[in-house]
Amino acid sequence: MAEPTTAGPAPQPEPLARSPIPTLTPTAIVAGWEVTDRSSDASTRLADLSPLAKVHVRASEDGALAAALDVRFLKAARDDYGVLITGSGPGEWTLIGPAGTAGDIAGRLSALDVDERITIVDLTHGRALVRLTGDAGSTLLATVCAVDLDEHTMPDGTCLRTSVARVVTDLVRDDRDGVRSYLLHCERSSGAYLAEQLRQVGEAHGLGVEGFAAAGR
Amino acid sequence: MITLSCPWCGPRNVTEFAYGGESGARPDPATATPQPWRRYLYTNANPAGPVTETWLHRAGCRRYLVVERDTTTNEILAIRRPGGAPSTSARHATTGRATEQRP
Amino acid sequence: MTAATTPGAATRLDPQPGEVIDRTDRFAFTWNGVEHHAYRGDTITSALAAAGVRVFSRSFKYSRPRGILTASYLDPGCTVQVDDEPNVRGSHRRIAPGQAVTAQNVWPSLDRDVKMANQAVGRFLTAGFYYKTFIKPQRLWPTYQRVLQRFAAGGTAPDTAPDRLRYDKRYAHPDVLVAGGGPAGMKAAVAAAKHGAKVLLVEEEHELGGHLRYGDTGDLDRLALLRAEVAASDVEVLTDAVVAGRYDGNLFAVVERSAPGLTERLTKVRAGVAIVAAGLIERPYVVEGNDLPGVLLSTAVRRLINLHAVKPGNRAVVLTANPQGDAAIADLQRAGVQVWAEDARAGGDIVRILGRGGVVGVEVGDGRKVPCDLVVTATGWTATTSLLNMAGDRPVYEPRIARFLPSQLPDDVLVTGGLAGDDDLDELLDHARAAGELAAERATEPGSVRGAALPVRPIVDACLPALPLHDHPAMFRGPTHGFVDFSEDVGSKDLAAAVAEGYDSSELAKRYTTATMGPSQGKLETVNAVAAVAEATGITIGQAGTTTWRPPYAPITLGALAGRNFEPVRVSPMQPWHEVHGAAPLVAGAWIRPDHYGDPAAEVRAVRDEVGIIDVTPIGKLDLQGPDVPNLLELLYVNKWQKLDVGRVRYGVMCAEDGVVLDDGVTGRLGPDHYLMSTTSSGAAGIWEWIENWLQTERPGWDVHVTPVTTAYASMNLAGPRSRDVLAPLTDVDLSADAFGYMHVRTGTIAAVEDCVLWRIGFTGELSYELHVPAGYGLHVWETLLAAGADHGIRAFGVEAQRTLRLEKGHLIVGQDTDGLTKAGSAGLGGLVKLDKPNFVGKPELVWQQEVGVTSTLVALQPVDPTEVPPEASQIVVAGRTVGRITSSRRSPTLGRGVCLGQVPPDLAAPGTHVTVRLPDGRDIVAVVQQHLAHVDPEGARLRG
Amino acid sequence: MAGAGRGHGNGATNGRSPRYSAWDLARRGLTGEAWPPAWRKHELRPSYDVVIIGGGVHGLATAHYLAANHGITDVAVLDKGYIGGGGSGRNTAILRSNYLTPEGIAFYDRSLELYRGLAADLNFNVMFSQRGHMTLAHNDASLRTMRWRAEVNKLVGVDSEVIDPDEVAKLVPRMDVSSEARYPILGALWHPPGGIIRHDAVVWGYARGADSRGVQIHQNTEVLGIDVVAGRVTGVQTSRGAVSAPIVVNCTAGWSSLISDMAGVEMPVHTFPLQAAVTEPVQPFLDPVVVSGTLHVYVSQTDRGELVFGASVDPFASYSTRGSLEFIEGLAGHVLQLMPSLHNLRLLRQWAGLCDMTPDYSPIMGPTPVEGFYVDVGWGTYGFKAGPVSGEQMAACIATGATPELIAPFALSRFAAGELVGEKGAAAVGH
Repeated sequence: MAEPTTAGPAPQPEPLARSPIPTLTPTAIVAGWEVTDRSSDASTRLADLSPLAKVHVRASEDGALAAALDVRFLKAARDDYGVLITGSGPGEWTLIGPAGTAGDIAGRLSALDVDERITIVDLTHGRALVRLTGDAGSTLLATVCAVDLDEHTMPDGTCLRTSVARVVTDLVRDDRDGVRSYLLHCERSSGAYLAEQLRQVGEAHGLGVEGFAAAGR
Repeated sequence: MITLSCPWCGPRNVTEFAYGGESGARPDPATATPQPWRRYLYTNANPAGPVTETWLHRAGCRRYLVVERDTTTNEILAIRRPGGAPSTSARHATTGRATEQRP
Repeated sequence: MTAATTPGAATRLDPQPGEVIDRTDRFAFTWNGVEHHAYRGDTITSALAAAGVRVFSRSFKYSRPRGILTASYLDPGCTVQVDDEPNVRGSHRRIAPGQAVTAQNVWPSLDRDVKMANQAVGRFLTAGFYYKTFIKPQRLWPTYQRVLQRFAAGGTAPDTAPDRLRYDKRYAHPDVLVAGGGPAGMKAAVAAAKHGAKVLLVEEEHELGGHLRYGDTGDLDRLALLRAEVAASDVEVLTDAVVAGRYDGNLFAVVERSAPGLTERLTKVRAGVAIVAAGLIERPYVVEGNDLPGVLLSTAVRRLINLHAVKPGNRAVVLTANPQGDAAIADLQRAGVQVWAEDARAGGDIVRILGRGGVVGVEVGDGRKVPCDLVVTATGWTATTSLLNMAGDRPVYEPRIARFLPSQLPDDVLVTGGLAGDDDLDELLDHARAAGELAAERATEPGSVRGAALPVRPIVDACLPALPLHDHPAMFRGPTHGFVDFSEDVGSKDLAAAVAEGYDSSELAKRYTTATMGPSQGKLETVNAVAAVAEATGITIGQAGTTTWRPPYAPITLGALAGRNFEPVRVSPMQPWHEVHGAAPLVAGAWIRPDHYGDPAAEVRAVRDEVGIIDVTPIGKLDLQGPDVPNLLELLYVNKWQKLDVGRVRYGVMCAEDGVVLDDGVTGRLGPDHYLMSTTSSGAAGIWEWIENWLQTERPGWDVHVTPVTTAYASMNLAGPRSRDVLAPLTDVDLSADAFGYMHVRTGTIAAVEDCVLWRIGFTGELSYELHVPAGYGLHVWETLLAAGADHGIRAFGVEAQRTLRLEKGHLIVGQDTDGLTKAGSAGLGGLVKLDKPNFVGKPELVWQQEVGVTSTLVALQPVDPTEVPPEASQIVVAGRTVGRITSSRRSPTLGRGVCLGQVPPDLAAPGTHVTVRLPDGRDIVAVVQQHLAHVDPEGARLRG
Repeated sequence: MAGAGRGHGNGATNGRSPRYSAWDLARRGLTGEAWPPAWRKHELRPSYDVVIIGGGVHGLATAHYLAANHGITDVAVLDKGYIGGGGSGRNTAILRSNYLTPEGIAFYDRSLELYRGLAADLNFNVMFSQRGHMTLAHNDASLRTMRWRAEVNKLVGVDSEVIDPDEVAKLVPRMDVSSEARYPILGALWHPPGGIIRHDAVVWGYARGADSRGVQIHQNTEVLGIDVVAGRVTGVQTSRGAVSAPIVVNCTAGWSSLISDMAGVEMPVHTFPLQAAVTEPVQPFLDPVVVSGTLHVYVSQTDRGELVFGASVDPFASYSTRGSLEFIEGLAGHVLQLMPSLHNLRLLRQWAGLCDMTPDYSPIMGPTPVEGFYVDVGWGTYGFKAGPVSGEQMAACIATGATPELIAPFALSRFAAGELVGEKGAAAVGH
């Protein structure tokens, strides 16, 4: 039997975080995450943004937190810090911010002076996240998603959760400089599958893969 | 394919939802005797016509819903949140739960 | 005439005004190995007909030669094999250069089919003949059956899967879907689009236009105008596509047969309102000889002449009852065919068609025999009400026009065109325009939520003008019996015989004779079949009724229905490592996991002797927060939870309301109101829903937030006597036995990764740490642990070794050692079930189970012969009857013998009992019931170390 | 066993429908003499000894064996539509007896035995083709369940064994047995006595057999009510008038709880549609019946060359039989996972029937708390397989007033007693 060990940890190398979606070369390190580092001039592009901070918060559907966040279910809006607040469920929000800022986001949420119990869970590591930008995005999604993504049913600044290629996926319409763009995130272990399906479906639409930095965030 | 108009998410394909069976009052387990308890476990009204059921919007808002549906046409007559509605049951947990897929 | 090809029997005509062939693009293909030529735009049969081919198949039962009848998708005798594709509709499919086309269902060849002998004995192959014979001797039935299989219609399925994507699927959400791109459909689509609707127009033929395409120059002029209107609109047009089905919620299946680069694409259309403008199908005339090559419908000769410039014969007898027949006569005469006209409106008729391998003449109504090589009939129409039936309509028979009319429809389905009635083109287009406008209004008006149930109302109330009806002679059968179903070789005589035998409703007669069961699914045959049944039973067609048209309207390839066949796959963050290190994959539902890395026994020994590490990421993990979590745990687990201190974990078992074991796992208390629950891997999703169900529906007042975090963490179990030595240098958590004891939980840093959760638990029965690390760092921690453990003999182990280890330790697997009826009292849980708790799910049944006594219980067993390992599911028998079974078994590398768990009745459950185990090879062996479920270390000294 | 072996060789010859034979077929072919009706039409009488509700294989077989085995011929079979128009005409005609529990196996094995002799017994070729029945296992849990079934089957004397992927490939050359498959095939339960049959012929054969012995078959006769006086049944109200009878048997599927409700008997039944589909014919290539529980699909090829597909019941309860697109989409996906080369076969027709599911996937048979009211219901997806044995045993139950041993495990009272039948033990799709 081994000696009882009480010594602290030995010095460790800086840990490297990996996305569930395989990176493509060349790669770079962003906030401790290994990311794809390339650009694409395709008119429709897919990027792995899994390193982005994703903070999940639960509270009552129409309580103090809901009022403080001022984002209703099925809506998405950016706050003063540039964090995208998505109304991802009834009494449930997913906040998406720059890589490495989950602690800050959670801290700000905790600091909100709301008169109800809220639950904050950092799901940065629990969700795979991609961005699909470009004209063919909705056409492409029509092969994997049954929901009507027409302008009148899902304009910019809205979100919903549905089945995408048979994976439960949060879909956020978050246009970039007037170009139609979607964020899609699902639980992490299905991320590689989901990204691969989008890539395959995108082949017919000339889908390009761009890196983390090139996708804007 | 029928659609269910989720009170939270709007109309969605039925394939996004999980069917939870007929709603029914749960006897008080502390005082229940076998006969009524097993009636609760196993017997359904199974009407040909309107029925009140529990559904889960599994691929959407993850809310349990109270659905009134005509079983002869599958027409959805009403759909609402469980709050304030008659109590729905969580029974039949093992029914349809395949032992197949155990690791 | 027996030869399948009659040189010079038909020829290509000079260019026709509406022809769809491109005479500048001529290419070669083969038909039964012989090279022929076609123009671009030719169908398979138009190209071959132009070359003089008349016979394209042999019939199913009697092996009769069959040729072109409809010159459309429905052509029953023109189904051919094209390369590796069976059952291609030769009168619809456009031939492509180099294709190899062969006849189907011929043996040995189209010209000489030995089954032709059946024609001679046809009189014995009456309706249901096989039900009446081959009864005895029974032992010969399989032999008869092989012979019957020789008659299987259809081509040959390919041997191999496609090497590339040939099929796809997509969703579409138009406001208005128009089924049918004839003049009415085109007009309705344009009108709806002008009214602001998003419109999808679907046409089965290769071009828009319907019957105008093969009409006269006036028709062609009208068509050009309509096409221009469509082109100028925003209407999305799909040609060579068909609306194959209407389903609940106004969902339509649209099959595109020539999507770019694809064999087929299925578009699932959720339409606001659908306009059905599917038109009419010309109905064959039932009379003797009506299946002979050279008997064509009037629309077929018009298609051949006007679209493909093929002269269908030299001397024709035309039976006409309507303007379409008259137009066919004009077309034939223009093409240089001699025509003998029998006008049904003036009492003309044909008695029988003469010939053997093809038409040689006709006996007409007055008894004269007219020699000819072509017979054309224009006796009426079948309304394509299929989509309407699927929308809940029950069309009614209208004797004045000898076809069915729609009666009532939901608000989200409208009808126009020939389905709705007759009139001249202008009035028809007015109707279609009104339908398009009404559809657009209904689909786009505020509050018209798509998919919401709409009331059903009679057609006359549907706010559309009723079209007039032009009286039409009701002609179904001539003075003689003929074929009703060409694909199934069923005649009017067979249907009459079926009725006489008691199969006297349309449904029974069809089932008995198989009429309408063939590839066209009744589109060509149903009304004639109903007419034959009505005639035999002495009732009207209206009384005999129609039958349910079942989807799909047109057949759909399995490839298109499957599409890309999405099958989600889940992998852990350590999957790249597993793949590099030779893990054998284990498919566990959506998860792919390492079963082993080549030597599971060595993996077991490493855990027992040194240290091993396993990826257990799929284990379900639920973050539970709130003041009512203890109440929730108390409700759902069979054991007690109120006194779980912060920093402790506990094992728990959940039951369903019927007392059956549902799941198990450990739950740890991380903070005052903060718990982390684990479930089985396969139970992860179900238990989450189970908990939410209780919280949302039964205990809405409880304040608990449940967040699934299964894959937010990479989970790994470091197990074995040296696990502490491996982990200690890598973590800031004090691992000493006193500071971090068995069944405790800590949070801390591992390999410089913060926010990890460490559980000291022992599924394997060894000192072990279950580490949950933020998933992005999973691979980093895994590799760091393996590197740090190298000096300690660390080895990765897979699910197989884990199963062996837990079996040695006697830990049950829910669903393997229990089954769908195993209540907690039979699961070997001992005192875990606390029946003295005031309330928990499953308690009533478990109380009663205890009162009446269990009928089965889980025990550990060891074969007397240590080399025996009874396979799992081996039965425990008493006097040759099963009384229990081996639920788990392995050869234990630790003990060097077979070890088992099993379900046995109570009288065999006492330790030391010898039971008989029947092995799959038939041998009986003896096994001994053990004192403890654990074969190894029953005292638990190792995991508490 | 009462009735076993009786009636063989001299089936339906009592001067009504003539014996079917190749010789007579030939004679009539030459002379043109027509065949008389296989069953006759009657006025509905005001009373019968036994009224059977439901003219499917269960109801007609019960009537047939009441007459043939017990001499009870004053029997009316009532059907609201045409005979065999319900589950009997909508199932995929798969027969097998390799169930999980000894009582289930014994029961279905007797059914197979009767099916084997049925053509001769009824003088009606029902075209039973014992081509073998294969249940695939795609994971170790289902492989274990297959072995469990095989071992219990062997003990009861039913031919069932677990085979490996190579043997699967030999029996079904087009099957993808590669380990690269998304759900690789690890083995299969192979049951040579299983097979397919012409389901309509079974209905018609029993109808003809029952008719020839004096049973009256009334089509288009809907039961609107059941009369119960002082705890015993006295008759039924129908769309063609009232009928009195001391014994009423509920042999319906899809409506069994509604019919039982008429007698005030509550049924633990939940009605679900079960869908099926058929392809265009292709040349024969698939001999055995293939079932995959994991992929929720079963496939067989008819002698005509069509592939017949089925799956699990629909995901929610309903009385609608319109069928759904998602069903055929899922079906095609699963079939192509098993046999990827079938991509360009075309699906020709889909349909649905109704299945009365019980909590333990086992039927409810025998007497009820209402005296004289019997049930033979709750068949789930297994009804057709059990047609002959159900008829035989229900007839014995009615004729003798005692519940035969073979159906005793399926009593209605088991639910209140909490003694569910163990077929649920290894719940998976099974056909």
